[in-house]
Amino acid sequence: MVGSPVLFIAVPLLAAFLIPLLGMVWKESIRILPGLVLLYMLVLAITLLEQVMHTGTIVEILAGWKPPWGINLVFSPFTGILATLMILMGFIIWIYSYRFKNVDFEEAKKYFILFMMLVTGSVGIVLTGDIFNQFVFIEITSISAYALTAFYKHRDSAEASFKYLMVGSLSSMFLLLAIILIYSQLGTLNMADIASKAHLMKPEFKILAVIFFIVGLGIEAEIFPLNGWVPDAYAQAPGPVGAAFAGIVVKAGVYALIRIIFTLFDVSGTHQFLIVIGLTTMIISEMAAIRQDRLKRMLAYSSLGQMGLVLVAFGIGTEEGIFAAMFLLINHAIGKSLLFLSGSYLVYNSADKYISETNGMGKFLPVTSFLFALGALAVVGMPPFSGFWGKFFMMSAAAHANMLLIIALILSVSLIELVYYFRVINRIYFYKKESHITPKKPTVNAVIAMATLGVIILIIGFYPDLISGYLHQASQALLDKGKYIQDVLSTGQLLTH
Amino acid sequence: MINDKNSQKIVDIIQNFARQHSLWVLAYGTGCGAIELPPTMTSRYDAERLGVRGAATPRQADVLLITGYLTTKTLKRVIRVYEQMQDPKYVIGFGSCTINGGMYWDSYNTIKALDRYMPVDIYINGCMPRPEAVLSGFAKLQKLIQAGKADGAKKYKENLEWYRANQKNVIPNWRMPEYNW
Amino acid sequence: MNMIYILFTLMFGGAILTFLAHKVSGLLRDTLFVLTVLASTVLFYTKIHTGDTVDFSISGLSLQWGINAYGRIFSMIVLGLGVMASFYSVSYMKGKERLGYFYFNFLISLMSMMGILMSHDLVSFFIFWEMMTWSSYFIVIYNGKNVQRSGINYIIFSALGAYAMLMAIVMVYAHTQSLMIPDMMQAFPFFPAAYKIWLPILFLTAFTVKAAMMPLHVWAPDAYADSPMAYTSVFSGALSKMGIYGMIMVFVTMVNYLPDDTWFRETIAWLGAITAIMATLWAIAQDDARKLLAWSSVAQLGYIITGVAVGTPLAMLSALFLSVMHALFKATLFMAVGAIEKQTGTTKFTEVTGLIRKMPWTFISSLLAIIGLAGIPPLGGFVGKWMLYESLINSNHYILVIAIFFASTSAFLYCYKFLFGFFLGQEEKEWEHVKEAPALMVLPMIIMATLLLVFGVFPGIVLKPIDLGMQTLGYSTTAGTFWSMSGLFNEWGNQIMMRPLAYAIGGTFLFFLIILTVKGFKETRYVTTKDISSSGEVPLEHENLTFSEGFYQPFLRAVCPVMKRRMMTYYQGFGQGMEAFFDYLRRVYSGNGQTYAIYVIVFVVILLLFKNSLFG
Amino acid sequence: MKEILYYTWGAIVSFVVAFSVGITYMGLNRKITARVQNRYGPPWYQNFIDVIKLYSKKTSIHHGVMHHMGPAFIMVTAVVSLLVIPILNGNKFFPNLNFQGDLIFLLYIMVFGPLGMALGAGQTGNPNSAIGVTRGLSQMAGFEIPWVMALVALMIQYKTTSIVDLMNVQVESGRWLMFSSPFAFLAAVMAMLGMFRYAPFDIVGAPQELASGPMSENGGKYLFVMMSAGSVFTFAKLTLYVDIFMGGADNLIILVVKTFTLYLIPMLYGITSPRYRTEQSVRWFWGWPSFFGLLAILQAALF
Repeated sequence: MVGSPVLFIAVPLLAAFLIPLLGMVWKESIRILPGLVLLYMLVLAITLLEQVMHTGTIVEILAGWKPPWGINLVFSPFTGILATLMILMGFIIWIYSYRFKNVDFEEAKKYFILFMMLVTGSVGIVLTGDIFNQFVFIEITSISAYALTAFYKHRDSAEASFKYLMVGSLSSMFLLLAIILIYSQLGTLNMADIASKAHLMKPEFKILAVIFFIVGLGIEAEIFPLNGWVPDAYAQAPGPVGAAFAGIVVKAGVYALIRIIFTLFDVSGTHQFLIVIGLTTMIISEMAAIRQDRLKRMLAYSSLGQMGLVLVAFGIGTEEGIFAAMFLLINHAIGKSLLFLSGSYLVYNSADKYISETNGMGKFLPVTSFLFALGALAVVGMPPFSGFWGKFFMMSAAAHANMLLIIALILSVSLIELVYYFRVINRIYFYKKESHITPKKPTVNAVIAMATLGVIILIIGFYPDLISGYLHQASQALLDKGKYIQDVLSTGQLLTH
Repeated sequence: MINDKNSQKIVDIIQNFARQHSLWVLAYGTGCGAIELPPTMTSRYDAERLGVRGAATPRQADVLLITGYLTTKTLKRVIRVYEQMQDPKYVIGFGSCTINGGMYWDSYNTIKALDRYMPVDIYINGCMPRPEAVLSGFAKLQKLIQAGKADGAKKYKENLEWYRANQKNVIPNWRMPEYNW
Repeated sequence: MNMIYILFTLMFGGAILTFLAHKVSGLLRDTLFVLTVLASTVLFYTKIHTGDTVDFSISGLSLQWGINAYGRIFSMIVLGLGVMASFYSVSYMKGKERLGYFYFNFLISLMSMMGILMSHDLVSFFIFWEMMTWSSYFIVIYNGKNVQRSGINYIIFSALGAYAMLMAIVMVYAHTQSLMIPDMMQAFPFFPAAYKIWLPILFLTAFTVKAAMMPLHVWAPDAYADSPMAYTSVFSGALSKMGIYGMIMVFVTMVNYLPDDTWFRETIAWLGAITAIMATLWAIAQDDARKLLAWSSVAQLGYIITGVAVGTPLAMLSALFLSVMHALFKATLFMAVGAIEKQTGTTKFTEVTGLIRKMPWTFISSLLAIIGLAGIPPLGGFVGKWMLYESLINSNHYILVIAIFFASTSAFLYCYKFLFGFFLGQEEKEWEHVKEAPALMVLPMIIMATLLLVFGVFPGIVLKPIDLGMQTLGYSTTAGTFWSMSGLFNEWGNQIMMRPLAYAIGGTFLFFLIILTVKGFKETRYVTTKDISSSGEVPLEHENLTFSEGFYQPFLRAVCPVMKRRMMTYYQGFGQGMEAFFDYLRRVYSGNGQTYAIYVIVFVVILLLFKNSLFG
Repeated sequence: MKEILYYTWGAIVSFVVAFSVGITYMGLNRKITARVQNRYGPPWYQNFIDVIKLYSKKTSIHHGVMHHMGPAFIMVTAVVSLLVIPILNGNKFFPNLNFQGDLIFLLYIMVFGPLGMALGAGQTGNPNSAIGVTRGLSQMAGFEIPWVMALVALMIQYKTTSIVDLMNVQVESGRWLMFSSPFAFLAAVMAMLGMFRYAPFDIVGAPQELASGPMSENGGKYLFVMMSAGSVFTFAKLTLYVDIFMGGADNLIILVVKTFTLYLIPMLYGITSPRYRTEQSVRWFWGWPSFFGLLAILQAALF
């Protein structure tokens, strides 16, 4: 046993607090420490995941209070995979941003503290089994995200951050409302307990709670009318932070939403709602993406579209659908992060980050451009890269559920996606460089980070079996609500004995 | 057999007959004489019954008809056209101007005697010669051909240097391909 | 390890090695490239036999690769052209940039074409299909000309087709729980009625995009014209045939089982014929050889599509035969254009004239190819066209045969334009220095032109594998019936009637050529093209009197009513309309934080208002 | 071997017959034209003289290999179509190479020669030649439509692509196809006007305008071969029409009568017509003649 799930939260939180202290002793340590912590967490996550796959869900109880009352962490195949993914992304983004703000110690310190908080919060959202605890983690994540958005202290980034804050506080409000509703009705905050008692709630309260949850979590999960903050935040935040948003934060939001819908309440119509809202998100944001002339905004909108697709896949609700959604989630995390990471080097020295300023970068930044193209191909879903499998599994799941019209819609939206990504690739490789742009060579650690992502894309593309076994278990775990309740609650019983 | 003199004679007779009765005319309408050709060719005088017929290009033509005075400028083109024609070829000088300059006898840029520049087989006198005269000219040419005496082209080849000298004398910028017969 | 795995490993590994070798040395790169193509060809023909299969599974999808006799017909095109084009491109691409990139994509597209032919299941079919698309796309934009136009057009239409196919595949998968193509074939008659209509339509969308059929053809002329000629020969010759490959499968396995397939067949056949006519007219209007050949490719594919759609055994035979022939002659012609481009730097008819004496071998091979294209006996094109007409008449497609014939007659116009524009006309001082292309470029052309002649006289060489392939598709053998019945072929499929005619043609030609040569041999002289009968005027050295501007103006004036409307403008209008619409919609994201807050509130209100209908 | 000799002999005989008949027709054309224009006109054998004269020209020039071979190409078309088209009913006297599918073969071989010659014309570098060729090809795209429509109508009506079969049909029923398929005949005859390139469709080689177009650089022996080919081809085409529409012929005299009657149509139409521009002529062929062609196909398909 390397450790227990609680370390996923304790260690990075501790590290976040240690960073300024250690920084006083040895300046370089503020850079190294997060990496060490994340590496440890990654090893831990992978070992735990292996274990979970064979022996079943690990439920850890904090502070000795047994489940219905105490806080517990659930490391099931489903949450485990998400946590592992987030930690992996966190680690890669750490590699990428190792030299970030190299000269400025204070800034770097802030960055790494906030980054660790972000990872902690996101992992916490996924692992926790307590609904109020989840709220707390959401707040941790959000606050560090606000701060990271405004990191550059420009006018624009402050504005973006403020928008995020505005909408985010609304989100907290609604979340809190929902939690209050539940607590007043059921007197419990434990997810498993709520799930087992949900039928006792009055239906109108239940629906109200679901609606508030959808709104509150929807803001984090970036569903359509609630995602106005996304493009600004993604575009104004530093490149690695954008990647972290796409690869970590959104995933946590989606997880929370899915958990509410799949496990907590069995309100009818939520699956259809997911599909409708996912499709709307996808269509509108892809349409917006094609009209963007700034690279990062385009990537942000595209990210919204992808998340919409993931929601649709979850909304199908079958085991296949969830499997496909997980696949899409992983692909999006890897592909979009790669795009953000490499894209921010492509427009490194330009003030406005216009797409036209990537012209001709293929000649000057061959590796970065190649990886960007690879990421774009993966995100678009070109075989034999990883994105294709996700899309294919999603399609076949939808077809099994007899949702042919949805497939057609998704495919036509994919066409739009394809167009704007290929436009950028064309610009990178076949246009003449704008004279006022001086390309910036990526640092070694950045190249390593991006190349790792590229290799993962290729490996999954050529050998999807690598993860599909885990994903099948994960999707079964999500669907098997009874087992979740039993796992959590029985752990409590065990302790009492 | 082919080299046999008698058979060669027969072949010559047939060939001359054919050449004589099939005259494809390239009418070089230089001067006012060109106006006499339409009546010659059309219903009234109908030169086609003699086998005379218009040719479109020098490559296909047998007879070059110089209808009237020649300026030095047109002379160059006429020489070019003549040199592009295929053997056997004949030249008919048409009207007084080709013989001695006619009414342009003292013009500074008109050719007075055509046969100083190209070998003329038949001159048709008159200013203008009437279609009857033209027809009689063709008949005369046919007789010459039958007799094998219409050998202007041969003369041109033999005395090329003399002709060239005369031609270059009046044509200032001589930029022409070599004559390759 | 199975030979099929080795084949793909070889091609894929070769591609990567070639890409890497580019950094090391040019010679190594070229050698690796050619060796990869050669080795895989040899491997395919010696070690992989018809009927070999290999099973494996990815993520619980069981897949199968293998080769059948039908795939072998097309593998002939792919590998044959691949070998020719690889030799050609080594010489053609010499001294250009980004060769590693080019060769990599070249090999990947060859590999994916082989993959398409060897996929027995729909998923690997789709994967290879998409790989073929992007690898060819990357070559289309290789020259960097019109990237956003031709490249994006190509990728949009390809993706449109590919997504249609993906949709069809998941429909099949959801319904039969199997991805095997044979399973699909067997299950198709029992599909629900709506599936029976939609599946062929979706599949055909994918395949007709690659085969450049009428409403979906707009990408083709630009894409063919803008990619390097070394690849266009493969692109137009082999890659477009993948569309035909798929179409034939759809017609054989699906359309045959439609309750009423006549309208379906007629629609596609007519679309093919209209493609042929319109593309021919547009080819006539072009002044650039690349464009001309590109449109001509579209037109030729139109005939093939018609043949496929009519679908009688003879029509299918002709479509397959024409596919092989088209691959040969169009590849030769594109290579010839490439050779001219390499030697003179331009491909415009209005700029280059009179190359016949400078590039005689290129001229001879393109002459043969043009004769094949025009369908004049005794070259291969005639056999195919003859079978097409015969089949159309036998299957009572009266107007269709006129349409095809019109296209094929008008094709003479651009055929002549091609030969005249480059090789004939006045020989200019400007092009005096031009020399024959390097041997490595000329040889493939000569070989293919010779093959065209051989296949024209002995079509049986090609017809027999085609016949085997058609038997795989469920046709009864055509060998005994059609070949001998038609009177043109003997039982071996060779042109028996053509032999005396060929003697007659050859004899007459020789006899009169001898007369022309011997008669007055000494008095016959060669004169230059400056020595022409132009009203006694001598053209100066720099005066080019060749007629090349507005070459077919009168004809185009006669047909201008049908050429007024271009498909492209409609698509452009649609695209612009869509973008404007997107732009309008995009303003939902106003960039104003207050608006976003309002959205949240409104969303909540809406959810609360409709909560019963949503979650009731 | 014996067979080859037999066929060669047949070919030579047919060639001589076709040549003499064709060239006489062309001479008669000139004579009749002259009479219509109220002239006396040349003798009927004038074209013989012209041909001999062209042959006895001493020198000639060419602009390259293609130009040199051009007339031979067109001769191939003339001779091969003569060999494929049955001259008399039942292949009497003139051995023939016809086969099932020869109609389609003919359609293509009839293009072979003009295209080959066009290449030769192109090599001369004379702009007039190239212009003439483009006009000729455009016009060909025009008249091939009604012509093919007529042929297709016959093919589908009698389920054959062989000329001999069509002839047999007429011999057996005793009815000429000209009467049983009148629209096909009309369309074909209108197409024939274009095929003969007499006025109003003589824009290809209009002497006053293009200096005889594709032939403008040909003289002497080249023109000789082309003229002979033209006369042979004239005869071949007329024979084809007689075979298809007018029941063929049992002996040469009937053939000559029939072909000459047919020949009068383009000749007289030509004498009395001015000249069409290219696009006008192309559109003309796609107008009424094609309409008749369609009617012919309808007739064949429905009845």
